[in-house]
Amino acid sequence: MEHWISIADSITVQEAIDFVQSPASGGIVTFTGTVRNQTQQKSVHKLFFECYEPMAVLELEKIAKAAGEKWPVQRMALLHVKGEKLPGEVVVVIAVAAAHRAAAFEACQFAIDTLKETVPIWKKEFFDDGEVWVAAHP
Amino acid sequence: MEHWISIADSITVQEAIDFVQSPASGGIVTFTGTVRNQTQQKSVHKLFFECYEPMAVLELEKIAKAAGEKWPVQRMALLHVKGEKLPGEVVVVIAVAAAHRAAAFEACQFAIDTLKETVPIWKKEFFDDGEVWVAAHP
Amino acid sequence: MRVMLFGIMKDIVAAGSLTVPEQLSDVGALRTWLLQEYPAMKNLRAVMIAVNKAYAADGQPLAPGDEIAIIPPLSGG
Amino acid sequence: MRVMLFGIMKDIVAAGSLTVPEQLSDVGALRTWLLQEYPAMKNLRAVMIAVNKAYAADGQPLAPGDEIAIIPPLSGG
Repeated sequence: MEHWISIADSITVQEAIDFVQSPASGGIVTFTGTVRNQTQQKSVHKLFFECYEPMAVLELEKIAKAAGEKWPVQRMALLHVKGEKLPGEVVVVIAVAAAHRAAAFEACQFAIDTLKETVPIWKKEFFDDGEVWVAAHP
Repeated sequence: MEHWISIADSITVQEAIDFVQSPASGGIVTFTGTVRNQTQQKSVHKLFFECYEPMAVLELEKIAKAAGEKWPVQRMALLHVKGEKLPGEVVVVIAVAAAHRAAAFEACQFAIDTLKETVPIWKKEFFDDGEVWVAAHP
Repeated sequence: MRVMLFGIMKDIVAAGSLTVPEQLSDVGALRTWLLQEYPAMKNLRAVMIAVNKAYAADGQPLAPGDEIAIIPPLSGG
Repeated sequence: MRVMLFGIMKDIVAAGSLTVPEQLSDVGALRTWLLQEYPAMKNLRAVMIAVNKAYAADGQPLAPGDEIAIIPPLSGG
């Protein structure tokens, strides 16, 4: 299973699809996360993503490896941004190509669910009246 | 729930994502089907998609409506090609935007599964030694 | 009555459409008539009939002016 | 020993990294020391500690030269 991992200032769905696509694959599933303009009724002006980059890359590698062992997937791309982002901008993209679509759906959902649990990246939200590290407190 | 349905000579994932994306959505799931270069160990040169277009549009509308009733999705795009396609080319794209990713995954998988069962489109595969309407015979 | 044909049904009938007897009063009667005239249809995995762009059960009556289409096994997506 | 800080841990310590006593022999001892020095950590949902870029259990020994990072609750994706 081939995979591509990238943590960059800016990412696109198209580059992820371009990597995973091949004439041998029957289906590609992608998940794209964007910056929401609201959190709990409060308007979000911007986000800042901090990243422990060398460890984040290793954790993304583990996700790709685990997905490749659990499902017959052909190619995967796992991309995440770092730095400042505005509402509507893309912050994460997972793309999975497989011969059969059920495997692609399951591997893609597994990858984004696991990324949120294990990859050392932190998001700060900026509101009118202050800023907060997301999910830090119970 | 806003949706966009299109049956065209050529479609892209990006146009589907551009339609469903909004600063209010937290996640977008897409399914992209491409032409495989092999079927049962036989090399596929090209495909031809025939479409009963006015009914296909109505059936795609039904899928969007049913998905919108079953899951809290915000926007959906359902695109399918007609005519001749070569290996690697995109033949179908489903894109679903939702506030929460589980709903987007489920609605996207429902849409592609249902499309294959109900939308009047037929695929002919061209091999070295002949051609066949896919899945016509048991 | 004129009937639209698609996919492998065009090959079986060797035409893009077909004129069927006016006295076929419902979808089931049309289906029976088609199977008699074109026995190759029996080898298909399934055949549905659409009336006015919606799948129709065998009991659905056919009226003049209906848009009728024979829907062989689907393979879109 | 130097410890890397991220996210809200930077705010709590008011620094990007921290030097901790050499005699903290394992991850659990480091955790206990941090909670004593920075009680605001007790309000966090969870804090993990990574050694050499991998999550480490409290029993894992710390050795000179280890790359140590405090990992407050994640919010990527």
